[in-house]
Amino acid sequence: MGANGETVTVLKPQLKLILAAVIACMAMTAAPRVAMASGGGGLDEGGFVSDVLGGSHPLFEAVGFYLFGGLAAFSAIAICFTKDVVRMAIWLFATLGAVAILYFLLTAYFLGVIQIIVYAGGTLVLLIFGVMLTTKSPSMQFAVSKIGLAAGGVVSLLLFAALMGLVLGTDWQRGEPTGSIPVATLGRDLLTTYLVPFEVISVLLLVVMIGAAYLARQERE
Amino acid sequence: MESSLLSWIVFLPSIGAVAIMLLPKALTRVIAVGTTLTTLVVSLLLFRTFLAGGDPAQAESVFGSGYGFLHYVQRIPWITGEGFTIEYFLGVDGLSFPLLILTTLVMFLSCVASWNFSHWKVNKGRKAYFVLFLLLETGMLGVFVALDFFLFYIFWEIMLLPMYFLIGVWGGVRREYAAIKFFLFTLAGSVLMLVALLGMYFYSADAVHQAMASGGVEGIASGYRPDVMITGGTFDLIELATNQAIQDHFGAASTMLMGFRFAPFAFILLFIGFAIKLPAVPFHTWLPDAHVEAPTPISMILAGVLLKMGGYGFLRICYPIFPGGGHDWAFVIAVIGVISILYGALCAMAQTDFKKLVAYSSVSHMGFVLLGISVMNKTGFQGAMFQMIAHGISSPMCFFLVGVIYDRAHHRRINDFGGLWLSMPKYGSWATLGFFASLGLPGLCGFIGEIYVLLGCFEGRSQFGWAVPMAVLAATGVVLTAGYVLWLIQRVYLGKLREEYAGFPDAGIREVFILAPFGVLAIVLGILPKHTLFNFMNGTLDLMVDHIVSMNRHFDLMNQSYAMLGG
Amino acid sequence: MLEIGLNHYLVLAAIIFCAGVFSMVSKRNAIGVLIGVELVLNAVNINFVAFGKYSGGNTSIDAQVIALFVIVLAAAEAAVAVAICTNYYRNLNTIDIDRGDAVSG
Amino acid sequence: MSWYEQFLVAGTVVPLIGFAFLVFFGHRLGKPLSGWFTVLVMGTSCVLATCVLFSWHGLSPADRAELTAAAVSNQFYWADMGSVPIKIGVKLDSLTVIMFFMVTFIATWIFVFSVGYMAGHSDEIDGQSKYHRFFTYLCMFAFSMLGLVISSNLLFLFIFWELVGLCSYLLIGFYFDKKFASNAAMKAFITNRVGDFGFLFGLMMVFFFLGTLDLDQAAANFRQQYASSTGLFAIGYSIDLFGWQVSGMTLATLMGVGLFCGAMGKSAQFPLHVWLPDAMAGPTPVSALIHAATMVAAGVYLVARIFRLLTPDAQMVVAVIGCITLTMTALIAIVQTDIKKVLAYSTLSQLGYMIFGLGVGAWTAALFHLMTHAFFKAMMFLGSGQVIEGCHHEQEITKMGGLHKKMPVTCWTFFIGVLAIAGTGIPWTGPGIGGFYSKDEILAAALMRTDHWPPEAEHHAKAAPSDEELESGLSYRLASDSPEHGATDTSAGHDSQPKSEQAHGPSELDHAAAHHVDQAALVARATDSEHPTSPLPKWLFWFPIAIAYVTPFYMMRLWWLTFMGKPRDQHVYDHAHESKLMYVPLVALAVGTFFCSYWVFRPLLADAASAATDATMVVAIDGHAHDADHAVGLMLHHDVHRDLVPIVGFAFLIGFGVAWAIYRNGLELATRISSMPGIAFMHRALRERLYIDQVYDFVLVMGCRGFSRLCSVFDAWVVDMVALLCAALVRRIAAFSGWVLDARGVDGVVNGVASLTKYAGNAVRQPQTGRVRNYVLFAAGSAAVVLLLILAGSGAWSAVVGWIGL
Repeated sequence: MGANGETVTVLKPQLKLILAAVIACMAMTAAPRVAMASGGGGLDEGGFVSDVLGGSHPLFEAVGFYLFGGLAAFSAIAICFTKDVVRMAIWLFATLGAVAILYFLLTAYFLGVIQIIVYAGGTLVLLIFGVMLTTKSPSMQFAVSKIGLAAGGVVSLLLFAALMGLVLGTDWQRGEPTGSIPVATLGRDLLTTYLVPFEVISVLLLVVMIGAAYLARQERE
Repeated sequence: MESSLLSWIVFLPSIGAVAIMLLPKALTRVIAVGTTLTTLVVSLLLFRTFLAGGDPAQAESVFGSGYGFLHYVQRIPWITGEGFTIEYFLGVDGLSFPLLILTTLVMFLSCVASWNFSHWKVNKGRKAYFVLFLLLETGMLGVFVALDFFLFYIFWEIMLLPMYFLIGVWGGVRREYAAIKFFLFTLAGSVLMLVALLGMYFYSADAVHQAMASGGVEGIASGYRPDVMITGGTFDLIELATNQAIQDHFGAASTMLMGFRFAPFAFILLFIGFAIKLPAVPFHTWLPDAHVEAPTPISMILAGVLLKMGGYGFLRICYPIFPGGGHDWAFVIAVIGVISILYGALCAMAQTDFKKLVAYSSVSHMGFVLLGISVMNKTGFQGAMFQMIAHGISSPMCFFLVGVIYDRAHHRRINDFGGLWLSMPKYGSWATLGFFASLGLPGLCGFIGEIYVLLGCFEGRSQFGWAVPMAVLAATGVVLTAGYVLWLIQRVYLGKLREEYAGFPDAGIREVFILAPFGVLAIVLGILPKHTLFNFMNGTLDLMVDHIVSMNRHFDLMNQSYAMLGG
Repeated sequence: MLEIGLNHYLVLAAIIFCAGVFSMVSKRNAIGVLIGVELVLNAVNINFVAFGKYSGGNTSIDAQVIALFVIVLAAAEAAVAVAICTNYYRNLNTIDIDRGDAVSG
Repeated sequence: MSWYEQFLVAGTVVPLIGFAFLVFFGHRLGKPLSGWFTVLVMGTSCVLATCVLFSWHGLSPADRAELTAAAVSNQFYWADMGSVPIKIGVKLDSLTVIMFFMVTFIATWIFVFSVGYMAGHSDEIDGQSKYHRFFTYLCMFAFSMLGLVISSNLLFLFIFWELVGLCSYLLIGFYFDKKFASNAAMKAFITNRVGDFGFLFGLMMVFFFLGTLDLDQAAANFRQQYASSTGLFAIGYSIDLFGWQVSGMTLATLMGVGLFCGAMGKSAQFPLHVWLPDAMAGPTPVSALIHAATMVAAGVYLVARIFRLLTPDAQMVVAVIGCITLTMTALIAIVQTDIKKVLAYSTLSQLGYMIFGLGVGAWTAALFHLMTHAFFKAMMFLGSGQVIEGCHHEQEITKMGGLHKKMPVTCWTFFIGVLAIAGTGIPWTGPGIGGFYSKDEILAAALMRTDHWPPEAEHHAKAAPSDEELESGLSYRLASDSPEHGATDTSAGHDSQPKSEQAHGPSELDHAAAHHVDQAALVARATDSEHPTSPLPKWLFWFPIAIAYVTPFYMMRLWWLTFMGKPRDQHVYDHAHESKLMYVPLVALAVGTFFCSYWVFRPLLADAASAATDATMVVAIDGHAHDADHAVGLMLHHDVHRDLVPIVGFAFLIGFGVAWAIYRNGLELATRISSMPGIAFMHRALRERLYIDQVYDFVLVMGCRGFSRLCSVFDAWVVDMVALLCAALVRRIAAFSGWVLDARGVDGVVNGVASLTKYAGNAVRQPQTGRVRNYVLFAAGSAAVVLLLILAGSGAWSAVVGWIGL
């Protein structure tokens, strides 16, 4: 375990990267908020987003899916092969963002927004803080043994194959795709049908907050 | 004619055994000899059946009034249950009668032969020996008179254990090995028999139940007892053979098991079981070991009686009950028989151990039994049966002859003997007689059996295309037999007298007493086969063959009609 | 292939899921594992939403609500996980999860 | 039962009683007494036989036939074979009567001789007297031989046949402490057994195809089956013999050859002849009785008895075997130097003549030869016994010489034997002795079969039934049964009487030959197109002719070297003497040789022949068989001899002359001749008996022993090993079940549960590395595997392929 100074010097080259990531997150988080604030209910139907990305035209939907789906997949795979934790976090950010766009394509606009706000804005930042707090050097790498890697690869591929089989081997067709759901409906449902889970999860969040704070506190006997 | 005479014969030895256990040791031998003698005398009472008629010529009809015509029958229900009875069912017919007399005779003589056992000098378990000896006699006699298969099986097993101990305790150097080998081989056979036994019971029950269900009757008529209705499975050996419904069911397609119908399948099981006892060639290896290690009297019993049980089993159980199996497997059986004859003779020729030579000659001689049975005609059956009796006379004699010089020389190496006829002239003459009887010299008993078998085999040509070559091959055994017997006589009895044997005492009174009955019987049977033996057994054997042939014809017809129906 | 259907999303989700699994398995850094978990959760969410859309009926709203909960839970989990990680680091002076095998049987 | 039968049975049983008596009391009777007892026993038999013979001789043929038929009904029901009853009885016919007399007569005199012989010979074996045992065996032999002669049943013939073999075995091995004696005994018995194997085979075929073992019955059935194409000759009927389908005539031939095999053993014919010379190891009276006069004749007797069952091909086999034997053994006899060996080989050669004679159909002549030969050969053996006894067990003729002064009776009786065996007679005119009649008659029959065959066309045409009849095979009748044939036959015979003998002879022969030849041709044509009638090969005639020259030569050599010339071993010569007890039998047999055979036997044999050869299948019955008187007339007129005079008439003179020329001055000339280049080789080969014994020893004896050793090893190492391996396997299984299943499983259920838990705990513990990654790996991996398994079972993959294929 190196001395304190040493740690600082190692930190420095990564600092810019981290700051860039944080800013990007903030920006991403800001955009939907702006949109929601300006558009009001515009997010629901006939708005820009739905026009451009909402799959009104099949071609749009396809292009959107391949573009962002490809991005999501690519960045997810990139995470696998990245050894630097910070770079991983950035690739994760790309994935989360792309997935948010996909939510839009799936006409789950509210969810897409939440995705960006909570994940990109909250979880990711949290992760990056975690990195900073726990690493003498953020780019410090622990190599996994080749056998471990190979085993992981094999298992993942097997799993993938299995999932593919499952996915493609099943006839999912049940009915026509539904359109977008108004946020009001969602909100009403959350506070009526899903009230109990909602409350439970609220409590949970509270507990998590307290617990995390407790766990992360500095002093220890 | 209910009679408990057979029970007396069978259990007299057991009573003797109990007496030996209870009374002081000094009396042991006297009791044993007395018991066997009494048994012999009582068994000779069986002769009165036809002597009462006064005309020996009628003897044939006495045992031939119908297949299943038995004498001195005793039947008592023993274990009864749902639809079946295991009976205590004893009886003699022409098949078991000669063997019964042979057994009591051989047992008596071998008991006398046990008198001066070398073990007694060191006082080694005299009581136990004779108790086992007498139990063995009970077992063997029981096998020959039991007509309920279950009872038969029990006696068969009873006989097994005393033999094991008699070889294993009082035997030669490798006695444990020989005893275990004997025991295991025989046990393997009896396990196969047990399987067949159960099968026979269950399938006979099936047959009866089917007949009852389809006919709406309370039972089916017995095959040989007009006044009896059968209502379930049976172990009655004669019923199983004569009851048409059971016979039909044994061969029916509904009894298919592992690709075999029950009849041929059970036939194979029983055949192997009895072939081990006979012994036929691939199963014979227990015999030389058992003989070499067994004490002389036990060898006599082994060769004289035990081997006959195999042949008796064929004639009593295999063939009458499963005639179709006999027909189907005739070639295989004949081949085994011929191989036994030639192979046994060749092996005998190569032996240097006196007892082993005689043991292998037994294999060779019993091969004739198998060959005679395989062709399934009257001459063959008569020959096989005669061969059994003849061998039952000549081979105990040969074993005793070996025993006599073993007592004196304490070794059995043929090549180390020579000129014994000079030091023991009387013994030498008996030996010549005994070995020539074994060789099959005309005028002595061995010849009749062999020639009957050969002629019967030749006669089988009308049924089996391979019969003539078999007969020719078997006849070459005649030359081989002459070869090894004469060579043996030359090496042991002829030639210059060797120093070490010069002082040997000639055969004593006791020894002559044992040899003489065998020798006389060998001559008498050889000269008057009809009056001494054929008269008693031909009636039953002929009827049995007729029965087998008619059954086979019946099956043929049935199969043809199945085939015509496309079944 | 231009007609985007349920399968497309499911395949994508499967890819992301497997990438997440692989990350969880192949990283020794606790944060890396956490990232893998996040990927897995995301893949699941995509599935939820896609199923909700393409299954017809009123399932769409249920799916979105569940996805919402998952997101919330993921956030909470991340918070706790990060807290654990800092604690872990403090105790073991490393973030290598392979060193944390004190509870191994 | 007529008194003839009673006498014959009594004559047979008396020796048996004697045997039984000697078995129990022989050793008490002691040395000379048990011998004389045996003579008494045999004498009784002989008296009975003589009564029967002369009375029988006085009967007319019709009476004889009646008696023969009556004897059949007096049979003893012995046993059943299957459902065929086997009966034994006396075969009462001329042949039996003659043979019976011959055996008892010769046996009696030989027993007398034996008493004398054993008086001077050691009867002790290793210091123990076996004197009574010798006579016991002789009694047993006499019984067996007589039983054989009177048996009417082939089975009993076989039984006595074997008993005779047993006695021969015991007697050859009488000095059993000597290795060569016991070897010779064993060899004799086993060789005979080889023959018996064939006999047994023939017996089986007779029993099965003819349905009986009775001689007459069998012959009748044979004839009937042949005539009606049933049984053996049934059309399309065949048996499978090691893959060959044998049927009809071939089958019948096989049967005949099988029976003949027995005769080959007992009468020591070619492949089985090896035992007889060795059998000379027995005491000399035994050689005389068994191995010259009686037992070896049993084979010939058997062939004569089964003559009616022999097909033309079987007869051919008989003839060929006889011819080979007579030629080969006569040649070997030339070079032998042991007096008994020379006689043994000459016996073989003469037996060959008899067998040959039967083969060519000279039934009467062959049996006549058997009779005369029995007398003179027994006599000569006794003579040799006398010589050996007199010369103190010296058997080599090279060491004898000049003994005629010391033992004149022996010398001249022996000379009579020599003359008889050489077939001495006066050419062109009448009288001769012994072989002059019998041997020449055999040769005449051979000549007939070789020269006058096939018959002239006109005979053939006259006798032949139409072709259709022949083909149907049913209408064939015996020529002898057909009246016109019988008439022509007899008329021809009677007509011929007034004619000059010289001119008549050949035509008579021709006619007789043609008569039978006709039948034969018909038979052959009617039954078996595969076996066209053909003459015997010429060599079958010329070899016996050549040997007719050789026989006088070696006999003269023997006689001259033994009795004439100068003594070559003074020691032997000095001690030579003659025993009265032993020369009386010699004289008796010499007289027998001269007279009995000549006056009585010939007509009786001719009489027997008419019955014994009364069969369809017989090709060339002895020319005169069907008419006894006629046959006798022919014999008395010497037609046969006239016919043969140019060929063998002077053979005996030439043979004698050559022998005399060579051995006149001892052995020098002979030695020089035998060492000549070409001859030396042959000489050595003949000395070694053409190496046949060596070949047998090597191939058969060693082969058999080797094979048996192989079998034994196989038994111990393979068959037994299989059993032991099974045992080992079971033991392994038992061990497994005992230690693994039982101790660990059943016995330790509780422990097992505990340890199982522990194992399980351990097993589960192993992956508990505490590493999150591994847990994930396991979880994901198992999920993947489970999923894949489910999918594999549901056939979803084809959909995958389809989707990707879009």
